[in-house]
Amino acid sequence: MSKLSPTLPLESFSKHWPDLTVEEHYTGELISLAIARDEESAFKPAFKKTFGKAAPEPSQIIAVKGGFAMWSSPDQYLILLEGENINADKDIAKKMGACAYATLQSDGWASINVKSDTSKNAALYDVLERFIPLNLRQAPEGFATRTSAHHIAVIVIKYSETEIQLLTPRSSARSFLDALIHTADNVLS
Amino acid sequence: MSLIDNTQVLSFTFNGKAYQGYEGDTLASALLRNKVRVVGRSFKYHRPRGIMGVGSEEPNALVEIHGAGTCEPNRRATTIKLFDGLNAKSQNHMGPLNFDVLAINDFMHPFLAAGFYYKTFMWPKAFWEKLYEPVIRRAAGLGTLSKAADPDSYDKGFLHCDTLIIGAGPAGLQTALNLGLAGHNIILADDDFRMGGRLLSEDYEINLAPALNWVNETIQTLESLPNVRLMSRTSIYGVYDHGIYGGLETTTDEIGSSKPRHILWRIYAKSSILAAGATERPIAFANNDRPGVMLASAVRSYKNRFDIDLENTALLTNNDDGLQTDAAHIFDTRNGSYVTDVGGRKGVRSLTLNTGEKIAANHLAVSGGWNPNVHLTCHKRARPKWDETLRCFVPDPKTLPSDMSVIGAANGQFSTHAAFKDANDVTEKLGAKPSSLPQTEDAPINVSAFWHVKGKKRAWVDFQNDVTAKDITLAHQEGFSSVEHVKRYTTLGMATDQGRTSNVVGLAVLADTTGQSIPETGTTIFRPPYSPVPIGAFAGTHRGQHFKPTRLTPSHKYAAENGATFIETGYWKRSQWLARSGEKGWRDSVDREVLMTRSSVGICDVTTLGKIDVQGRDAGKFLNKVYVNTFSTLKVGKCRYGLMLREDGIAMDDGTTARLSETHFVTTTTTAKAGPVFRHLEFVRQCLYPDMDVHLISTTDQWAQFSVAGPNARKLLEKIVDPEFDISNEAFPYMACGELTICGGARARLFRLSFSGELAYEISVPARYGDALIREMMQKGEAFDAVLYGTEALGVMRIEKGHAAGNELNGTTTAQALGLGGFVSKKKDCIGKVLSQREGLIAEDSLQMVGFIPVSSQDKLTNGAHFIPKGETPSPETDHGYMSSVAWSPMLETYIGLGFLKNGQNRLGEVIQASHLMGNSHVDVTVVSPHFFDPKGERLRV
Amino acid sequence: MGYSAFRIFKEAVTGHKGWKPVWRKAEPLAEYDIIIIGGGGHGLATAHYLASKFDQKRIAVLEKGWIGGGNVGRNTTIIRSNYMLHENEAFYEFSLKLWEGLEQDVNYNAMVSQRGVLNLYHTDPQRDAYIRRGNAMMLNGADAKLLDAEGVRKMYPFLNFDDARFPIRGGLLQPRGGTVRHDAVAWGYAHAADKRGVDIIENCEVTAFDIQNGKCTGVQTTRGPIGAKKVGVAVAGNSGRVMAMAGMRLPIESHVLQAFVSEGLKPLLDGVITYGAGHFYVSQSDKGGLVFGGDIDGYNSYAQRGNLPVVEDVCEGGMSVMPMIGKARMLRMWGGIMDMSMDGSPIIDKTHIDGLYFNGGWCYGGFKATPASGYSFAHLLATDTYHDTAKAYRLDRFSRGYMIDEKGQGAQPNLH
Amino acid sequence: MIIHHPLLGPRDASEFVYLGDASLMNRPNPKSETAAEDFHRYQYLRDNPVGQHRELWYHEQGDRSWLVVTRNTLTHDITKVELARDVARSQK
Repeated sequence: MSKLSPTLPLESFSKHWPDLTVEEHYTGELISLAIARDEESAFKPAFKKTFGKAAPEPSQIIAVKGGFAMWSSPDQYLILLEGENINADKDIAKKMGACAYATLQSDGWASINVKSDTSKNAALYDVLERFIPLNLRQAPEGFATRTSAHHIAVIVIKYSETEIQLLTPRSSARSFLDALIHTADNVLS
Repeated sequence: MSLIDNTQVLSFTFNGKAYQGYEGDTLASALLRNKVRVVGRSFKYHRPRGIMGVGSEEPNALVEIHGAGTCEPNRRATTIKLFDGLNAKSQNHMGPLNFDVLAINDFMHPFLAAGFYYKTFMWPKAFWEKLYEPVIRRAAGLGTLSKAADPDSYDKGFLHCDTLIIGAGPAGLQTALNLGLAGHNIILADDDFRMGGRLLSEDYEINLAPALNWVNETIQTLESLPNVRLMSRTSIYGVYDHGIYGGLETTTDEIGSSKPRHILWRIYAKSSILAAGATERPIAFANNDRPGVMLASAVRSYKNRFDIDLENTALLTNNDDGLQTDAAHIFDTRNGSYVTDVGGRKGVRSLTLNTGEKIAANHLAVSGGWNPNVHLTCHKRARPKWDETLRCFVPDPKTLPSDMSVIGAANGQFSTHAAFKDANDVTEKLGAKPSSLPQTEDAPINVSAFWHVKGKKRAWVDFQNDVTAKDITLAHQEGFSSVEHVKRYTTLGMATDQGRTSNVVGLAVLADTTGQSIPETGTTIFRPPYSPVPIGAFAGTHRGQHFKPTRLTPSHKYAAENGATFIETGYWKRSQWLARSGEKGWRDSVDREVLMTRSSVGICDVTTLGKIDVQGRDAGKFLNKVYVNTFSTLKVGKCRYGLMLREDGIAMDDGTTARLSETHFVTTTTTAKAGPVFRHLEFVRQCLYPDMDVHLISTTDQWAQFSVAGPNARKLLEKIVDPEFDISNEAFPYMACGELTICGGARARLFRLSFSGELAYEISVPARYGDALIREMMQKGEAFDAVLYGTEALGVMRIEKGHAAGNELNGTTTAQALGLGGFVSKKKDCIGKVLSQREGLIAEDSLQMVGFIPVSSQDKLTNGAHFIPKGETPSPETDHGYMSSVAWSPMLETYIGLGFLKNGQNRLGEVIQASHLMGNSHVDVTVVSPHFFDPKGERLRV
Repeated sequence: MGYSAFRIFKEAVTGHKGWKPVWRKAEPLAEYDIIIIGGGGHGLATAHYLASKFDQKRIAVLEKGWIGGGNVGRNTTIIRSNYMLHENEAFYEFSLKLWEGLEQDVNYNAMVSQRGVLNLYHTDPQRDAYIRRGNAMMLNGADAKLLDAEGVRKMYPFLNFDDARFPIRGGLLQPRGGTVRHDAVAWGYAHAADKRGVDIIENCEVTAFDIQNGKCTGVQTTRGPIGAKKVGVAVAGNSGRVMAMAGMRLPIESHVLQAFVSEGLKPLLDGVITYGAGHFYVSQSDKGGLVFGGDIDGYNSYAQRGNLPVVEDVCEGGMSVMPMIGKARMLRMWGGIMDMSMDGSPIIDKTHIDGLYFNGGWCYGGFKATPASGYSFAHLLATDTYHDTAKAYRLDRFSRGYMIDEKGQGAQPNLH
Repeated sequence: MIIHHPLLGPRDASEFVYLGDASLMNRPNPKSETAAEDFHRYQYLRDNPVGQHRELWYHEQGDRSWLVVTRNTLTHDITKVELARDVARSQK
């Protein structure tokens, strides 16, 4: 075990309002997985074998063995794995073989959960409609895409009607969080 | 039927005097209620002005709202919702409102005709700027903008709907009801704080009951529908491409409240319905701008909605609609009866009629017909068409945006019945079932073409900008006959109301002058915004420290704890230097950091360099295309410097690339170019060579990366790298790279690269360990007196080594100019190779990078100085280049510089003058090789 | 009769009956010596200088709509000569000198007002680039001053010095820079050219070039064919469209640039300020409106209107550097077509077609260039040689590798 | 503006970065005898049409696809959006 201790980008931030919580959420490991050129036929079964399911469609995130998989760009997926495993990219690359390329991404992103504490989700969308340019109210559960908010890149994942995860680059995560909190305060307090 | 709640008294001040109004009032209605007649002064002649309208069309009643140590100028009193404590002041006068010194302009009016300033103030030449213009500028403008920072906050938001309905009058409400009940996702926006449009101001009946009942019931129903969003006080200010609409919501008029004052909505709508109603227009006759001359519809609004009786009111109308106004005297132009002049300077006292008769009156309600509010149909360059029966411009279905429908008065359907019918028709068009048509009035307007009473006196067309009918005639006489020329020459329609009440009257006067019809005369282009929008709302929260994001490096916290001064590098904050106690200035710190690094070991956070994972069977081939040199031959476990060109042959970026496996390269970019280079590489991959097996992932934020440089770099790293990895010079020579573990198993990558010219490495770890690693290294480094150094010391060392950086890779320099011509592979094609061979880029006298040292060691060099041959007078012809980087070298104890000199590489040893003309400094410098320090590179290979 | 204070007085007391059109409404003749296509600032200036400085006769300016309806009628009115590269600096300095005598030359008050142009810098590299630039300006006889943050604060204490994401560290000031009443430039040149007999023909759109055996002999127009010994094209944003009629492809893309004006405000801002950390520049007109702008929208467009992202970007820049303008209201936004060239610098040259000359590629800098552009183009049309300050503005500079790239952005017009 | 991404549906144009005419995908053959002139035309000369224009946009704040967008430069109407990679492959 290394004596270097890991730090989270936002130092486990959390803030609560009546009916809304914004908190940094440890996601585990993120791995980019790209399909090698002309290897789709090998990739499909390998993906199924590794993750237990077919790969997601554009704008989609699905639960897979060990975590979630979302479509990130043509021939590329982002795998969200539960638990800490600094060599997760290598492990996945080994399982997938020559049909795919894996890249470790976990440290590149800060993860923020925005969720309603009850089934009432008005506050969630009232805040996010002043923050994210996409139509999240009507997006289906399992919607996931990359966009930008307040000049900062963000991956938006709608796990359920009451829970949305925002992944944003680590280096600017503090600016992103400040803007989100400011917006939430404007709407809710 | 009034909408005033006189149980709720609101106190306010106007020009310091205290008044009271009621909940439901606007500032305008409250002032009228308190019988305040003069509320402002006109732009040019400084004529006393009163309230003329009731909404955003108001041209006269502009005031300032004061509060929180600042003020908001140019607010229409008609659109300010009265609140308790409102502090409003009139504007554009010198001295008190009632005794404006600049009212002298009104008496000078013969000399101040349209365009007078173009014809004079030219002599003597210097006088325009010294004398005339300052006087004009001082008098210009309307309200005063405080120089204090805006204390208010503004939010932005994004809404999505099937249909956006603009305007909540009868047409808008009925459509919203229809579509809302049919389950469509709709937004209904209205700029008033009460929905209902003209139904709030007229005493109509709907279904045999007061119209207000229908309004209230409809709003109640709409409020109960989850798929309907009602947005009052929300002005749709602009229509943009592909169904994007700009909306400005006003939450309060109070300054300095804790909540955002406005929310700027970007609304994405699959279709829109414009139900924005119509605006009544005045008639031009002598002194028609006197306080008390009002639009007839406004007079009715103040009576019905605000419960204010304007005493002794006369009516001038050219249509039936005006006849709804209660008036003691009625002058209907269609019966040959009209007003020719108004008596009373600060308020109407008398009216002169065309019969010559003079009658007493205190108010004159004027109706010159109605203009549909077609503005929003025109933002995408559609043009409305003239309707000869209605005598107004109506939307032209042929040019209307395909996703927009126009209904009700905005469509020239002026009666309430016609508005409802339009609403039901558009509902069917959108595939929904309309509800039954409410029963209501269906009276035609019967408007006549009566625009202007000709006479010797001035008759106002554009009230705010003081454009009179005569000005328009004069413009035509001087050849300004195109409507655009008239507008620009007279300033007609260019005031804050954008000609809401004046455009059509102005066109009619022009048409009359030219002898053309109105449609032949044309119309000006309506551009956004429909109503003015505060610049603060467009900026939202992006101001001050939040103007742009801030990116922090993994060592930020540690550096901040250790005296770092940070510098902006793009969005990054990097340590510039880290001061220690006793150091007098930044140079002390920087010199120390350089000396400590060169004598022992220094550490610098280089995470900001762009990092790109390049994977695939064709990764090497791909890199061959984008770099001038060859990467397919790079061995696994090795790094190589690479230079990238743009297709035009100019250097784009440089960096190092490491090969971690047969199919895996890691390439770096400069900090500034990380984004553009990634984009470029994706272009090459997707658009030029789509069949290569290569994938790109940005990993800049993933890896914390530190440069460890200096003679003791290896010794320090040996304490960090786990012992099973041999990093001796033999096992891990210059330009080696590899994956390993550190500090007892933490994953890391090590690259033996040097920017400083020292024995140096770059070590990277997943960013989660970045903070821990810098602390660990600094602690382990105590034994060697290790130093954390910033970008200044980094810069000094790279200049000492003659490495080009951002200042040299400035987008105009070639590989050859940078002294990197030798890197360009002759064996292969790469992006930029063909065009780099153009004559202008390889000419003998083209600029080449060299080094410079002052002849006299006391001399300071200036970055940005130009090189002039000794004995020549500085001129464009004798300019031989420029200095691009300078530094004080603590190693060489002199200033050194890099720069570009014509044919520089063949001029080593020449003494030339570095001229900084702005600083009046001319320094003799010797042209030298840019490799100032350890030119053979012995230190980095040990 | 000319314009003067005396004349205004006389007309004022006699009811303004004596004013004549500022320019005649000319009917096209069958043939001219020189035809200028485009009745904008550059075309009218060219005609004026052809007639007044190069002694040319039988000149016509053909305008498809109304004169001054293009970029001279929709810009942010700034004049300056603060360029870094000599090829540009010499030309724009020549232009600034012509501005300084313009009103007397054309007998029309265009309100040339030299209240200073200040470019702010926020980083050391920006400062260094401004030093290089300021020195280049001085090498060309222009004026330039480098200010530190205190120097800027003295001029404009209300700028955001204390709570800025990118603090102001200083500025490059050109005191002779300033603003001009833009419409009046077109009218003034038209007035002066007209007086020397130039035919200004409005509502006359060119529909084709008459080209025979590699020689241009005239044009077809909506008002009939017009012959000419020489044809000069100065149509700015429409360059691509017009030159396509002569079968030419140009190193130019047409882009939209938006500009904005606030409601009238009492005097606040004396000179022109350009923000160095965002896309925002601003001045205040004599009428009191803040006239401001920023970056081009960034896509090819002839629509003369832009979109919201740039509006917000510009206002964000404005609020960051001038945090009081939040309470000023934007009154009007508009868009113009910019003839963005591949290196960000203009073209004034002959073409491979005999008798056909081209002036364009002004990017968003065409207004301040108006006098020198007209003068240099007149020089080329009259003498078939290049004016000294415009000799680098050749069409073949791209194939020969002599780009004039101030910003170092390469062949991508939307980055210039 | 809104660009209908072929995989992601309608997205605000502010997520994209514009490059220019889609002819930039047709990089000339560097080995051709006329390479110098070919590259000059490729890099510098434009049709710059009033009307339909095929142009390249990069979904930088999205999935990082390069798209070929067919858009009218006078009305801004967009009639077709394709993945540039697919266009490039079909041209080979």
